[in-house]
Amino acid sequence: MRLRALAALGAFLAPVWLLGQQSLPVTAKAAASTATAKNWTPPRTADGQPDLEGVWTNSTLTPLERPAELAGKEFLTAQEAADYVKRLLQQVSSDRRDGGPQVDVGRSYNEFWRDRGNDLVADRRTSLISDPPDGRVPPLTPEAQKRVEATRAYMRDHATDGPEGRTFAERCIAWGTAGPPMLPGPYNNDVQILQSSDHVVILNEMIHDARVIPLDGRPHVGPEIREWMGDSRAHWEGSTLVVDTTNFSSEYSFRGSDANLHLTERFTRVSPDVIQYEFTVYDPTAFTKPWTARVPLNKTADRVYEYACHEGNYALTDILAGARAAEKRK
Amino acid sequence: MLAPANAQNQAFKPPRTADGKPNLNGIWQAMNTANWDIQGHAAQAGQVVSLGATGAEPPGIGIVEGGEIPYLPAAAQKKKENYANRLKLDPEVKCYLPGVPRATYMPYPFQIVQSGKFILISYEYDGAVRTIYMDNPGPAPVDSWMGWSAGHWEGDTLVVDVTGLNDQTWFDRAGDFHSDALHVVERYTLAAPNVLNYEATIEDPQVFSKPWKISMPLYKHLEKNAQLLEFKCVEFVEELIYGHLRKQPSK
Amino acid sequence: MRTKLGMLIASVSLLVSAAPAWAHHAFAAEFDSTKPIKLKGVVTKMEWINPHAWIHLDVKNEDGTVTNWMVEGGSPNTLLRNGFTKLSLPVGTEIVVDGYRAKDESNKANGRDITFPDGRKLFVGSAGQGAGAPESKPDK
Amino acid sequence: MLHALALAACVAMAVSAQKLPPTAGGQPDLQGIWSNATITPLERPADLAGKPTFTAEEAAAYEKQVAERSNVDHRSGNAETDVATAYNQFWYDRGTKAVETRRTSLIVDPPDGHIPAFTPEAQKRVQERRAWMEAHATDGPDGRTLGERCILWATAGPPMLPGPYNNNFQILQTRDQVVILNEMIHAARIIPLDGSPHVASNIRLWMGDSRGHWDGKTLVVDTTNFSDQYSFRGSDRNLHLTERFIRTSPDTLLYEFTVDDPTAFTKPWTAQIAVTRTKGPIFEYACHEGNYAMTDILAGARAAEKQAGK
Repeated sequence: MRLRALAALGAFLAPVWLLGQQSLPVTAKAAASTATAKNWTPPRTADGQPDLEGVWTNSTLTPLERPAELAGKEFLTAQEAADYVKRLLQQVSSDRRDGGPQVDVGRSYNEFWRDRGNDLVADRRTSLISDPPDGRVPPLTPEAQKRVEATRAYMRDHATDGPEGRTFAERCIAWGTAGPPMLPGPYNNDVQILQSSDHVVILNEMIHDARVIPLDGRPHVGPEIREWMGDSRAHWEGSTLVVDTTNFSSEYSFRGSDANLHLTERFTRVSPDVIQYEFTVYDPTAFTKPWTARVPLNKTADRVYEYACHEGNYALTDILAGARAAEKRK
Repeated sequence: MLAPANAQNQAFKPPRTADGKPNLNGIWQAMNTANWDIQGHAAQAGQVVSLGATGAEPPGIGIVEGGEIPYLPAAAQKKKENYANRLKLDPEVKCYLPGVPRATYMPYPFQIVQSGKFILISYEYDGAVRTIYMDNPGPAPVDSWMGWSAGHWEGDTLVVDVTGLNDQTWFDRAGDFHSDALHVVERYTLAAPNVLNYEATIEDPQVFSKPWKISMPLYKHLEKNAQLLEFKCVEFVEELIYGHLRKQPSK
Repeated sequence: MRTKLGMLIASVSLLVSAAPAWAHHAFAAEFDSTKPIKLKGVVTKMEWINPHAWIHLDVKNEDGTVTNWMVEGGSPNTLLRNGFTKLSLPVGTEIVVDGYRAKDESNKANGRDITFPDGRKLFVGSAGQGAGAPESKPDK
Repeated sequence: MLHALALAACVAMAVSAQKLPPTAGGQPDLQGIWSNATITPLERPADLAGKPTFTAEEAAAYEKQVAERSNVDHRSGNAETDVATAYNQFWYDRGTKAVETRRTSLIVDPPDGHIPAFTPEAQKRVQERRAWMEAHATDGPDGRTLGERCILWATAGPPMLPGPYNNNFQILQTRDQVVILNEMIHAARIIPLDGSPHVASNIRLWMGDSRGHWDGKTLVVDTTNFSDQYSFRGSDRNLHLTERFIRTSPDTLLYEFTVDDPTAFTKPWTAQIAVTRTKGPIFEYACHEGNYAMTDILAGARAAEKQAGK
């Protein structure tokens, strides 16, 4: 039991890459659509709902949290942004072979396999987090701090003892950026939205996670039912789809959250090609205050492909087998 | 088997979505034991002694039209071997995605979400999911577990052409299998307010001597606030798959 | 060395900013940075699977025997969106793999760089950077 | 199929039942709780060879003789006999009467009142089976009878025969099916009357797959698909059983069954049992749940081995 709780921290640890490199696609098109948002009326589905359907990508180089070097600077100028993007792309590129073998093996494979976006979010905000204004995840509560450190220590001490020492992503149980909430990752940042008269489906390519969300006003499931992706309910506020998610598994942790995580996601189509996606994290036992991030979803003509994670997960076997082989050699 | 329902269908006027298509939205489930064996089968003892009656294999009259699967001789032999080793080889044991058509008659509900542009089926088992493209998506780029689904309407029947299926899935727990040449054509027809007739034609010239058909009614979940819950089974099979690689405490 | 390696694993999986190329899993936990390896061989199978694609190739050893190696790439989905299909890396294609061998000393490695014998890169550029399909992409 | 003589008797009795009301669905009404208890044996005893029926006096004498012989309340035998006697007569319900026709066997065809000879293969199979059971009587559960294992009760059938107790069954009818619920061992057959075919031949069932239809006032039940492991008096998986139920009076049914199994018996054979209405209800016979005896039998054998080993 204790072991499981500890392993839970893995989810918090999973999106390791997030800090360095993600963000909203801030293409010129996206920027333009924000500008037109005021006088633009979103199309409706045959049922008369605002139409959010299609495949969307949240690839961006803008990081979730504002990097220390940009502290106090909420937005970049166009020139600053161009320089920053250039530097980021160079920094994260896995095509480079410098830095020695340990860094090199960590870069895994060529950049060609990735799809991290090539620009910042349209408004050139320096973090996806819009509140608090410092662009950082608020401090954890003392209990959460303790819990996260314990998990981190467990993961460190038992990294290759068994599957539980690996992250949930490595175990193909939950993907750090598939959420909810959804964040950009290094590849497969694709989300397909479908609407019927009484449900909306949010299908994240990673790791073939589909949330089928009732729109009929029913209550959440009982508190004894806990799920990795939580229990989502949606309703319309004007043209905005509001998704309310609770009942998260006590093993799940988003950036340090616990079973009390209450997540609100808001989807607003602001132009033909952009949905403004905003999520707010409420979890008074984990964070000292709520926090909010904004991630534009950009329309793409691509399709979502199957990401059958567990079925081909040779790597988990290899990691554990490698550790056993090392013990034997000792 | 479906004849009465089809006859009924002539009189039955299906409810329609806003864009005029038969409304297939809902949570559906097969009420049969085809997942144990798509052919007719008597009950028998299970594979795991400690499970007792809870692990025993329930009987069923089968969903294969005509009763027999037309295996080629070598394939019939392989099916026998699969059956003998089913506890080890059945992909469901390892929590692998079930493929089509097996996902339809597993003992878990699934939900059809029908929009004007796509139809998506979300299966409770392993969170398996398929998008049925109504815009002719072309050939599958690669093979996958749940395949590549292209749909169209023939009258009030949703016809789904499924290709791009890999050779890793089975039809049931009894070792009935196919190759990556599998081609499945599914037909979904509302037969009554809460009954969806399902038929699938199975074609795979590497394994079967001719195409064959399965059929069954699917029933709608009418419970108040029915919804799919998570059955993310990966965690449940880690000990089975990786347990032998665990660090031994003594060492 | 072992200790250092252990620390590396920890740093890759735990230290948030230290892993520029974090993938589905920590490659440093699977592959040994002290065992760089270069394989020249012929593709026998391409597994277009997730979480990562695996290329199987037959490599001729010095003594004339042949060993089948498995080489790990990234998620194939990105490639599919760039026009790759299951026909894009046909059996029989000759490739050169530069990577690191698996820690369990099985015949597996990561495909750190994969090239054709003439030096053209197989998976080149970045999809995200608009590189699109590589010029070296084999015939479909 | 009916033996000529039996048919005559049957028809004679049926006449008196003609005025019985049908079910609401218009079918002959077989519903109710019935008992097939009788002291008439399935096969004609050797000392009655050549005597197919008793006179009334002979029948009375026979009933008295059987009552004395089967009374287990005496303690006159040795200890082994005594323990096999098990418990008092009070627990039994074997009937006290010979069948109404005063026949000396339930089997009406062949006329000698005996089960026909086995085919050579069946003979061999039955002997091998018997030898195996003897050799492995207490090795494990499969060395015990299906009755002891609570899998199937030999007289609950199909076909149904009288046994020493709980000889009760209940018939329920709807338009489309008839249910035959045998108290032993809570076995209910729900038999379609809609003309649907038998299940696929690879589906083998302990109680077989039954289909019914009405032949005039007679309910005919046709059963196939028996399990390989089931054997009724030496039958094998090819057993094809036909049962016929006809109401002969307000309080009687005539039940007849024909066993046709060419790979087991050299010819088909038929038995008839007069069934009488009895007071209910049918009680639950949950056999397996309280089957301490199986544990005791096996534990006893293990204990004996231990002692022998010492």
